[in-house]
This record gives sequence, structure tokens and C-alpha cells, in this order.
Amino acid sequence: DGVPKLPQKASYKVGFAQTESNNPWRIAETQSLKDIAGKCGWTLVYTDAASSASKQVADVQSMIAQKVDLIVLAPREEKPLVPAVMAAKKAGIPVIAIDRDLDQSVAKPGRDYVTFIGSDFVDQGHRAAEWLIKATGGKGKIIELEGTTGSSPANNRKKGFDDTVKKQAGMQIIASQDGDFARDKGRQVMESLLQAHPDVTAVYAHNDEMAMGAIAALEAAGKKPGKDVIVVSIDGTKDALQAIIDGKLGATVQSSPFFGPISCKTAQDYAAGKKIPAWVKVEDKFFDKSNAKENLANAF
Amino acid sequence: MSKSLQVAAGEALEALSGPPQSAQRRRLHFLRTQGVLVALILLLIFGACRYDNFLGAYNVLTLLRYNTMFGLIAVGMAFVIMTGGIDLSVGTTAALSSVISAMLSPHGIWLGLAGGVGAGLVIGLVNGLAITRLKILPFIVTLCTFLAAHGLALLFAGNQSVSVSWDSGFTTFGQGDFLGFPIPAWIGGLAFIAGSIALNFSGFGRTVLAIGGNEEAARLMGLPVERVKFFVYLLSGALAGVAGVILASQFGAGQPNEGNGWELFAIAAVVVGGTRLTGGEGSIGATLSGVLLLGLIFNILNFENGKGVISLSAYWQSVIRGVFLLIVVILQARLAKKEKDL
Amino acid sequence: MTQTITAPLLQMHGISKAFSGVPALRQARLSIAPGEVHALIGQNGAGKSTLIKILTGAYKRDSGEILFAGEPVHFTTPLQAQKGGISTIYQELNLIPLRSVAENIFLGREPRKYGLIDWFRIHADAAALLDKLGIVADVRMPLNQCNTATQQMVAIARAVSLHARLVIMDEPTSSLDEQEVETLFRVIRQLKADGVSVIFVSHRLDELYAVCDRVTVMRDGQTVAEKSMQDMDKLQLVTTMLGRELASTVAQAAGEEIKPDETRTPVVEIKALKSGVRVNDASMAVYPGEIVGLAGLLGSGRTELARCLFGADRVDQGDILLKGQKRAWQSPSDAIAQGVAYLSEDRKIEGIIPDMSVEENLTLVLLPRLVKLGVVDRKQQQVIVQRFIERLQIKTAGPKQKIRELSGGNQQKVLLARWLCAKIDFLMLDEPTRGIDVGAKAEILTLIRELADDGLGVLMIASELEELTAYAQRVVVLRDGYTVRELSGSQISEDNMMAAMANATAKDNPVAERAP
Amino acid sequence: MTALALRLGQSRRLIPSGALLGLALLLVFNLAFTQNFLSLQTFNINLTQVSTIVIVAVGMTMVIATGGIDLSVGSLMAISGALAPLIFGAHSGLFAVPVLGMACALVLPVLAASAGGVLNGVLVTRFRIQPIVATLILFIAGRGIAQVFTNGNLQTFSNDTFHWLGLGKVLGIPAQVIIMLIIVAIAAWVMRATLFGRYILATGGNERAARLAGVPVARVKMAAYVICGALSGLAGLLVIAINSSADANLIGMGIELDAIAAVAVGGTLLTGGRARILGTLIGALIIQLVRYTLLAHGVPDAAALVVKAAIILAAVYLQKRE
Ligand SMILES: Nc1ncnc2c1ncn2[C@@H]1O[C@H](COP(=O)(O)OP(=O)(O)OP(=O)(O)O)[C@@H](O)[C@H]1O
Ligand SMILES: Nc1ncnc2c1ncn2[C@@H]1O[C@H](COP(=O)(O)OP(=O)(O)OP(=O)(O)O)[C@@H](O)[C@H]1O
Ligand SMILES: O[C@@H]1[C@@H](O)[C@H](O)OC[C@H]1O
Ligand SMILES: [Mg+2]
Ligand SMILES: [Mg+2]
Repeated sequence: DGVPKLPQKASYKVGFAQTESNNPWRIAETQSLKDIAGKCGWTLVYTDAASSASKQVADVQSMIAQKVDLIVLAPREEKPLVPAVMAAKKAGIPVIAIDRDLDQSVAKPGRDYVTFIGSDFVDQGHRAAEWLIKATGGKGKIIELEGTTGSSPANNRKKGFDDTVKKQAGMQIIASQDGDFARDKGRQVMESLLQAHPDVTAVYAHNDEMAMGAIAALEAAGKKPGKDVIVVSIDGTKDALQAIIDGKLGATVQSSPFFGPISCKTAQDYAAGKKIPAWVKVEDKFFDKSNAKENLANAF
Repeated sequence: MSKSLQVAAGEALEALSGPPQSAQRRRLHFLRTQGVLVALILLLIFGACRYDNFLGAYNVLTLLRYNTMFGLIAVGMAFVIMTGGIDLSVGTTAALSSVISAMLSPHGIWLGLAGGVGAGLVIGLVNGLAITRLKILPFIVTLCTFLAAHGLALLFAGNQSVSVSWDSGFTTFGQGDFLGFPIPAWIGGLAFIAGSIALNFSGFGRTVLAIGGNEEAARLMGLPVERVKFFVYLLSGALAGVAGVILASQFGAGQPNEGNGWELFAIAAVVVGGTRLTGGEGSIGATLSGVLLLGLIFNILNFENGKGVISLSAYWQSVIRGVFLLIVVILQARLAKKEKDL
Repeated sequence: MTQTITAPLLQMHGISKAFSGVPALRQARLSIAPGEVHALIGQNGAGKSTLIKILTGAYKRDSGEILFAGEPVHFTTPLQAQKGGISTIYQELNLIPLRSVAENIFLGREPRKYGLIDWFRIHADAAALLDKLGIVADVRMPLNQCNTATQQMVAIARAVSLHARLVIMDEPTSSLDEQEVETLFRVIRQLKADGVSVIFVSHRLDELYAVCDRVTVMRDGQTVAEKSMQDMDKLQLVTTMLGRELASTVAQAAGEEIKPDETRTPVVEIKALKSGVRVNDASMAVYPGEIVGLAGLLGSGRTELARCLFGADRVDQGDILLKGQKRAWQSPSDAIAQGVAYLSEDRKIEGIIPDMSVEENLTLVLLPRLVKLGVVDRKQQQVIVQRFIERLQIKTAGPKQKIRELSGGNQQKVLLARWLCAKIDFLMLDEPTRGIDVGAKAEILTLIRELADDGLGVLMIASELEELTAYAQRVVVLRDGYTVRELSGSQISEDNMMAAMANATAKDNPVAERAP
Repeated sequence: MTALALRLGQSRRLIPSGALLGLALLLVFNLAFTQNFLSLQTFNINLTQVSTIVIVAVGMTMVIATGGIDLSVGSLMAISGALAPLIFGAHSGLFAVPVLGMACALVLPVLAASAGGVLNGVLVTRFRIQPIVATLILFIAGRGIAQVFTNGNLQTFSNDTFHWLGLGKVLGIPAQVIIMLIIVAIAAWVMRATLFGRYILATGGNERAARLAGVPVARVKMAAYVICGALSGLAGLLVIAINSSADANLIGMGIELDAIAAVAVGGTLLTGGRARILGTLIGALIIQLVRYTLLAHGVPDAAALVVKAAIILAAVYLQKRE
């Protein structure tokens, strides 16, 4: 028994289980799905789990109760959302996971859910590190601002970055602290860390919001972001691109929130019986001085 | 003093004390304490009329399965509140318990359960000791254990969710059925029966209410105030522990970041259930009805979004929840006032 | 009655206790024989309640020894004392308001069936017990819906039914009327007959002679006398208690009739007042310079009437006139602003702000007038406070002491001072002498007299009718919320009052008839 | 007698000595073990970071002194913080007039937050709803309202007035710190010297007795909630000013717990009837310094939570023993 089939129809009732709506990235993601719904013939049943994995499972179950045709799931966490996928499978409803994956040691794409569409967070961290190494000539003292403790982007972006940087003898992560993916928290943590580590030369933030906070902290401390201290981060928000143009942010690895079109296409392919790969990889762009301006208009 | 005077005085006293409970007062009291049940039924009827499959077995059973965690926590909270206290640590305690039980889950359901409940008991023990021995206010003590339990959960879990063992039988506890009903729902039912009996038919329950009614008096009456208070926090911790075990086993992971805000949900449910926050009065059944009522709101909002008429954002949802709570507490305040004025 | 020499049931000696350095008891002693009723008396703050609390483990003693039934005991909680055979009715009623009468009696020792509480038996047993004690009350009624007297009787029922060897009653009669006091005495005599000892604390000296065998007198934390009741007459008792001769005011009768000048406008006049279910039709007037007594059985609505006049309860119908002007107050602060004052009957719940100092408590009402541009004038505040502490002889470690640390009587003095220092025209006193020793009572009553002489109108609620006969120029009797009779001059006698309290109907009320 | 005088003197002290001792210990520890601790920068940063908490906690102290509590402060901050950019960003009507628009952007959000305080006050005084539940309503709904205003979007801006509020300095001292100190000073004076201060304490000490002594308890409580709301509104403005951006989702998130902890550590009784504004300041500084110390020494967040909990508990316990 594999993933439930999706019949070919003109219109579908599709459940979209969002995790939370408390940052620009999430809002862009939701918007992207709402935008595509009309074009794709979907009636969207939208739920928001308010940052609770277990509520998200309950949300999915209420979609199952409403007998939706398909569920697009943006899991908050890999492990606790597995039961939701299993329940949907049992009820004969296919699930597409976007942005964050599910625990593949328990639930398998192609067997339990259609596929995982998303970026490679480890690679994002790796790319940020590569750029930083190049930009600093492999030398530097780095402060790392971590995403929400326990979230998979935080864990993986840390892994990808740290593993790469570790190989560089001249580079050292002098402090790594939780900034909760938030601007204000990122700023406060950066302010404090700056006092204890005035010799910092580079900052790596797990997302742009924290990077913006760090830039504010640097400026307040009389340091020039981009010159005295080089900043790199992930996401590709409008503010981040503007900061690159202003020379304050070095670069940002895109982590695209625009899952609407690709979800629609994947669903159509699946209904048509095409073979779907286990991981539909989102190709993330990379923004730096060279292309920030031209991408500004499309950023979120 | 003349005989007639005595008779008259007796009459006066009698007129004062009886008739004890007028029918109207009883009605008001019932409405204030059990009105939540009425509201619950009305909401169910509303949902059944408006949405397809709303009262279907699937929706009802998943609702029960999911809300048992909150039910257990709310029962513990109800006992605490009835003594005039408060326990802010329940949510993060459940998270800590879910982590511990997930770590122990390869050894089977019983060890997982023991570990989870044990963790809850430890937090409850700290709460109880600090409150009864160090005499620090419950609000502060449990605020601290709220922080500490969250920290410990993250430390034990290494900052990420902890997988449970899927083949040790551990997940049956949260995901399995018994006689067609979810096992958590059975546990919830058990908590309801045991809680109600403990409250109404045991010295412990009566002492809980006495403490909430007038702690100093209870002490001077020779009731074991400190012991019962201590035990109430222990109970709350243990129930949060069971909730944590259900959390781990139902969702297949120990979750260090869950449980945030559960305490407020539980407090709201207790209040919606008509329990006075100043203690001294309350009902377990009404508390559980309160949990279901609040849980049902989420469910109904999800169904409403499924109608495709309007799509309510999460923001509107919290506004609606707040307004709903506002209406309920105002109604209750009104009823309480009417009852008092009688 | 001569004391047979039996081993005492209770012996306390050398008991000392200080509260943060201030001694409350100094080498106090107390000895109780089996089966005797023992009076414990002393001025406010003498240390009676403290001695009792030490015995029952509610407080920890600093030094001293307690022998109970020949054994040294060291109760650390009231529960231990209870188990050890001592049951107590504390001065401040200590019951659980939201629980039923029956439950309050049986809390902590509910009859069981299959390990579960047997509610049927609780109710039956409680009803039987109350019946046996001659108390009329519905055992299922929440206690807070009973009046104070019933609550007091419930406390007594609980204490008695614990089958203790020693029952302690700390001022059990202060909220009981004569009828109920009689009931209580019957209970006490029954206990005595059963060989149970009783410690009886009261400021009403007559009561002591009615039931007590022996008496221990305390003064300033020390035991100053221990005698057979007959060996001390009232005067001796009082002088021992005070350590000096009693000012002659207590027994002073109203003397000649002071006719209030009815051509003057009354300070306060009420016409056909109705409020809630407790005040139904009340009409009366108080003239400047007179003390009007308000008499009635417990629950007759005296307190509620006073609260209406104070803006604390809402008025449903009828008029309140202050110096001829119609008034409708939304809250006590409105009434206070126009010179109306009310000393509430329950000082713990409605009087003191326990954690604030004597100074702050005393000036709470005056405060708005001590303020310039929102700022309190501390100097002036201190001067006033000092004056009243001296004038009323308030026993306190200083104006900055927390009021809750004062004895009951001294708290009452502070509360009275709270009103006296404000500029008022009309003062209502609800049981102003409750729980106050004879010495202080005389002082307070004299003060009230002086105030009336200065032109204040006073309305005094008192359950002790002799206070009304002694001090009031006129007495209005309230029954079931109706003003049923008005007595003045020589008409004011205890018999007349009681007859009216019990029997009179609204038709007898001349005031009501006069009202439109 | 001297012992007595000493005791009275102590009980009237404005700052509990336990809290001061705790603060001193933290300072000494940092001076000894934290790099670069002794610098104006560090000093300023800790004070700026604590300023919003202190401002909110001052309002919280007053509410708690009346015997209440206010869980809605964070949501009120969000409402105020979300409104301001909407107003000065508006390009129509009155708001488009430069000075007037700016004045509105500063005043209206604070008024909106005060209105939240009014709602809290009405629920507590008129409907007699327990403060914790009454303010739970806006705790839940308030942030939702702010998010509905902004549709959840982050609003970034650059605005001179707000830039100064956030980053400006007077004589080397950050503007927010000055605002904080002024508010603390005024509040401490109000509690000590004015009628309103006494009334707050009397209300919290024994509400029924206070009412019968002519204290307008409903108005006093209402005023406390409104002040708390207004101060939360102000704090909301400061937060967005520092970040040059307003995010309704996050402004003031969880601040109620920090504020309550500061109040408790500062020696104000959570049961009402006592208020120590300076104690609250010290309490907030202790919590801030704990956070700074742990951060500067690289203690992971998870462990920091446990340490923070232990320190709050210990501090409150020490207060009790005084
Ligand atoms: N908890 C306390 N803290 C401080 N002082 C206290 C406390 N309890 C009693 N005192 C002091 O101890 C002394 C004795 O008080 P106690 O209540 O025993 O007097 P009492 O004889 O019962 O007076 P009353 O007849 O007024 O009830 C008083 O001076 C009182 O101020
Ligand atoms: N049915 C009732 N419901 C609520 N409270 C009651 C009821 N009956 C009596 N009480 C309470 O009992 C108390 C006594 O009644 P009330 O004050 O009217 O009598 P009183 O004439 O003032 O007598 P006293 O002040 O001596 O008790 C009141 O304070 C009232 O609160
Ligand atoms: O970049 C982040 C995204 O990848 C994550 O899943 O959610 C938060 C975002 O900021
Ligand atoms: Mg006493
Ligand atoms: Mg009365």
C-alpha cells in the first residue's frame, strides 16, 4: 500500500496546514499558496497551528474530517507531524510536505506521502560559509545567531555552516547563541555578545531578520557592518536585499517561500500519474552585491 | 423573658435561614457552574447544522484524543485553583515529560509512562515544597518552574524533538483504541471520574475546597492544609506528566518546545467551567466541558475555513477566541452577581 | 462552690511570647480543672487570644511549659491540639464561607461509607446536632448565606461535637443576641455536666457570673489574678483587669430627658427607605447633638440600613435627606465628602488595612484633606496621629506599627479615630464596642457622648441594649427591615425595646405614619 | 526600643536589601570574570535593553499593588507598536501634515494601549472578573488585533523622531534610558508622596475596608490598569524605534513574565498592598544582568532558563526573610 492516489479533477478541496504566521517568510509562503489556489482550481482549507506541532496535527485531522482531496503540509517539526501524515494516508488523502521535511526514518516519501518539496538547509549553511570564507580570505572571528532552538532550519543551517567553517584553520566561531529567528532578539543578543567579544569580524545569522537586528546592534556600537564586521545570512527578504545594496549585508542565501506554483505543479503531475521524486528540491538563488538590485522587486 | 418573645425570636431566626435555596437561586447556580455544558451542546448543534461531517465519528474521536492532554492539565489546574493557588508550570512540565518518556520509550510503554509521570512529579514536588515550606507565592514558584522545565526539556532533548520507539508499543498509549474509543479519551474519562469522586467524596477534596475558601480557617480547624496543598501541586505535576506521555506517544516525539501557553489554556478552561479563581468552589465535569468548549472553537474555525466563504487568518482566530472568552466571563460575572443579589 | 483538689486538666506556666521583640505575654500562667468553666479576662491586648493560640499550637511560644492531663505537651499545629483533646472557637470567626453549614461542622472528620464521604449522614448528623443545641439553621445552606449569629453557633456546634476534653471559646458571644447567648449557656452547662472543661473569654462581665466557676485575669501579658468567680465581685474584677479604678462613666444612665430641638433641621432624615430584601420601609431622623440608638434582632437589617445611609448599598426606593437636602450617593466616598461616617461592624474584613501602619489607617479618611496638589502633608499627618493615639490611649509600639499587630480593641480605637479626625456631621457606629474591654468601652462611649455634645448626629447600632439605655436619647427599633417603633426618654428600657424588636409591626411606628 | 526603631526603619526601606545584595554580587562577578564589563558601552547596553521591561514593570507594580495583575502588557505593546508606523506612514488626511502626523504617531498608539487598559479596568471593576482572566482576554486578542491592523506584515521604516527615540543620546546617555529613569522617578514619588499612591496601597491591602473609608477603589484600580496600559504603549513605541521596524507578531512577546518577575524580585507583594518601584527597577536589573552574564559566558539558552529560574526563586525567597 502506497500513497493514496489523487484523482484528476477540475477542482480540488485542498488543505494547507501552516505552522505559524509570525514572520515575513511565513506570510509570503501563505500568500504564495493562496495566490496559486485560484489558478490551480483549489478551494483552500487554511489552518494555522500557532507554533504548536501538536495543534498542527489536530488541524490536519480536522481537514481529514472535512474530507479534503489533498493536504499541503508545512510541518513545524519533522517528528511530531508524522502521525498526521499517517492519519491522512489511512483516510486515503495524499500529503505533500513543503519547506521542512518529515522524519524519513518513520515516514517515507513515495510510500507515506507524495514528496517533500523544499530547500536543503544544510546546504544553505554550507553556501553561507563558503561565501564568508571567500569574503574574509579564510580568516575571522565569527558570531553565530541561531534560529529558534530545536527547529530543523536552525539545526541544519548550523550544521552546514559549522562543518564547513571548522575546516578553515583561520576561522573561529567565538559565540553562538539563540536569536529566535527574530529581529529584536537578534539585536539584543548581538548587543550583548559584542561587549564580551569586541574582536568579532564576522556574523552569520540563520535568517535575515536576525541579521537586520545584528546590523542595528553593530551600528549602535559604532562599528560599520560590511566593513568592520561582515554579515551573511539566509532567506532573501526585501530588507536584506536593500541592506546588500546599502553595503551593510554581505550576502544572503535564498530560502524561497514561494511554494505555491511548485506545489500546484507537483499535485497536477501526481494526479496525472507521473513519477514524483522523493525530494523536489527547491533551487535557492544566492544574493550578493552582483544581483541584489535586480531581485529586489521580486523579494518578499 | 416572656415565652412569646422566645418564640418570636426563634421565628425571626428561622425566617432568616430558610427557605434555603429558592428555585431561582438554584437555577442561577446551575447555570453559572454548569452553563458551560449548555454552551457546549449549543455549539455542537451549531456545528452539526452548519458543517458536513462535523459530528462524524472521525472528528469527534480525534477531538477527544487530542484534547485529553489539555483535559488532564486542566483537571490538575482546577484542583490547584480550588485551593486558591495557580500552576503556571504545567505546559512546560508536559513538554519535559514528553522528552523523558520518549527517551525511555524503547523500553516499552510502562517505563515510558513511569519516566514521564516521574518527571511531572519532580516538578510538582519542587512546586509543592517551595510553596508549602519556603512559603513563596504559587504564581512566582510556578513561574520559575515553568522556565526551568522548559530549559531542562531542551537540555535533555539536545534542543530537538526526540523520536519515540515505534515498535515498543509505546505509541499505543496515545494512538491506540480500546473498545472503539481512543485510549487517551479513556484516560480523560478516568480522570474525570476519579477527580470528581476525589473532589466530592474524599476528605482530600473537601480540604481542597476549604483551603480555597479560607486557608487560615482551614488551618485553625485542624485540617492538614500544608499536606493537601503540597499534594495538589504534586497531582498537577503528575497529571501534566501523563499529558506529556500522551504528547510523546500520540505524536511520536518528545517535544521540548511544546506546551507553551497550555497553562493559560487550562486556566481559561477552568474559568469557563465556572470555577472561581479565588478558590473554594469548582467542578471537574464543568472544567472538562470548558476544555472541550475551547477545543471546539479551534475545530469550528477550521471547519469554517473549509466552507470557503471566508478564510479567517490566524490573527482573526485569536481575536475571535479572545472575544469568545470575553463573552463567557461576562456572562458568568452577570450570573454570579444575580445569584449574589438574590 | 468550693474547688475540690483534683489534678488540673491544663496547666500553663511561665509562658512568654514576643512579636518581633515586643512582648505580648510575660510569664503568663493558666490552670484549668476538669469539668470547670473558666473565665479568661483582661483588657484589649492583655494577651488572652495569644495565650490561647499558644496553647493550640497556632503560635509558637518563646518559653514556658504546658501540661495537659498531666503530660507535657507541645502542639505545633491546631490539628495536634484538636487530636489531643482541645477544641477551639477562635475570636475571629474561622469557618469556610462557601461550604455548607453541615460541612463546616464535619470538615476533616466526615462520616464515611465504603471509604467515601457519606453526605446523607453528614446532613442528618448535623441537623441532629444543631437540633440538640437548639440552633435553627438549614444544614445544606452555604455558610456565607447565614447571618453572623448562625455562623457563630455553627462554630460552637463544631467545637462541641469534637468531643474534646477542653473547649476554648474566645469571645463567642460578641455577635450573639440574648436568645442565642442563653442557648450557648445551655450548651456550656451540658459540657460541664459531661465533665468537659471550658475556657470562656468575654468582655461582658454579667455573662461570666452566669456560667463561670473560676476566673483568670490578665493584664499586660501577665496573669494577675486567679480566683473563684464568687470571690470577686464586678468592681474587683474590673479594677484587677485595669489595674486602676474604673472611670465612673460605664454605669451612668441617660438621666434627664434631652429633647432634641425638633425645630432644627435633622442632620439626616430618611423616608420610606427600601433596599434589597433586608431594608423594606425605614423612616427616621437624627438631629444634631443627639445619639439615636438603632435596635433590632440580628438580621433585622440594621447594618444594611446604615450601609444605605453611607452609599455602600444602593437604595431602591425612598429618600435620604442630609441637612434637609435630598441626596443620592453612588459610593461611600460621596457620603463621606458630605460629612457622613460609618464605623463598620466587622473590623477585620471591613475596617483595617492590615499591612498598613496605624498612622496610614488612622488618616485614611482624612487623607484627601491632608493633600496639597495631590501630595500628602506628612508633618500634619504625624501631628494628628500622635494626638489621637494619646487621646484614645491606643496601645501601639508607635504610629508606624502595622495595624494587624494590634489587639482587637486597639484596632477598633484606631478605626474610630479614623472617623473622629475627619470633619463629620453624622456618625454611624455599628457595634462600636464589640470585642472591647470595659475600660476601653467606657472611654469610647464617653468620646461618642462628647462628639454628640459638639453637635454631631450619632446613630448607634448595638446589640447590648444596656448601652442604648445608657447613651441614646432616642431609640428606633427595626424589625424585618421596617422601622416599627421609636422610643424616647423614659420609654427607653430594655423591656420596651425587646418587645418592639420581637413583636411590633410597622403600624406602631409614628415616624412611618408621619412620612408621606 | 532601638531594636524596634531599627525594625521599623527596615520595613520602610524602599529597596529590599536582598535585591541590592543580589545586584551587587552579580556586578562583582562580572567585574571579575566578564571581559570588557567595565565600560560605558556595556553599561548603556544593559540599561537600554532593560528599559522597556522596566517601563512595563512600573505599570505592573501599580497594578499588582492594587491586588491585580496584567497579562496583556505584551499585546498592548504590539498594538501600539503596530499602529505608530501606520500613522506616520500614512500619506493622507491629517496624518500627512508633518508635525501633526508625528504627534499623532506618538500619542495615538499610547492612547490605544490605554484604551486596552480601560477594557481591563472595566472588566475588573465593573464586572468583577479576576484580573488574571480579565487581562488574559486582551493577552489573546490584543496581539491578534495588532496583526489584523498590519495583516501580520513586518513594517520597516526610517523616521527621524523614532530614530532619536531609539538611538538618540543626551550627554552620552541613551534617550530610552532617560525616559525610563524619569518614569521610575515619577512613579516612585507618586507611590510615596501622593494621595493616589496611598489609595493604591489601601485598595490592595483591603479593598472592602478601603471602599468604606471613602477610597474610590474602582477609580483607583481603573487608573492603575490605564497607567499600565499607557506605559506598555510607550514601551511598544520604544521597541519599534530601536529596531526601526514594527513586527506585530513579536513586539512585547512574553514581556509580562519578565515584568512580573522583576516586580516580585523587587519586593512588591504579589498579593497587593505594597509597592516598591525602586525595587522593581533593581529586580529588572538583576534579571537583565543574569541574562547578560549567561550570554556573555556562552551559556546555552536552555541552561540559562534553568539558572534564571533558580535566581528568581532565590531572590524572592530572600525578600521574604527580610
Ligand atoms: N500576630 C501578631 N503580631 C504582632 N503582635 C501581635 C500579634 N498578635 C498579637 N499581638 C500583640 O500581642 C498583644 C496581645 O494581643 P491579644 O490579641 O492576645 O490580646 P487580647 O487579650 O486577645 O485582646 P482583645 O480582647 O482585644 O482581643 C497585643 O499587644 C498585640 O498587639
Ligand atoms: N439571606 C442572606 N443572604 C446573605 N446574607 C445574609 C442573609 N441573611 C443574613 N445575612 C448576613 O447576616 C448579617 C446580619 O444581618 P443584618 O446585618 O441585616 O442584621 P443586623 O440587624 O445588622 O444584625 P447584626 O449586625 O447584629 O448582625 C448581614 O451582614 C448579612 O450579610
Ligand atoms: O528562513 C526560515 C524558514 O526557512 C523557516 O522554515 O521558517 C522561518 C524562516 O525565517
Ligand atoms: Mg483577643
Ligand atoms: Mg449588623
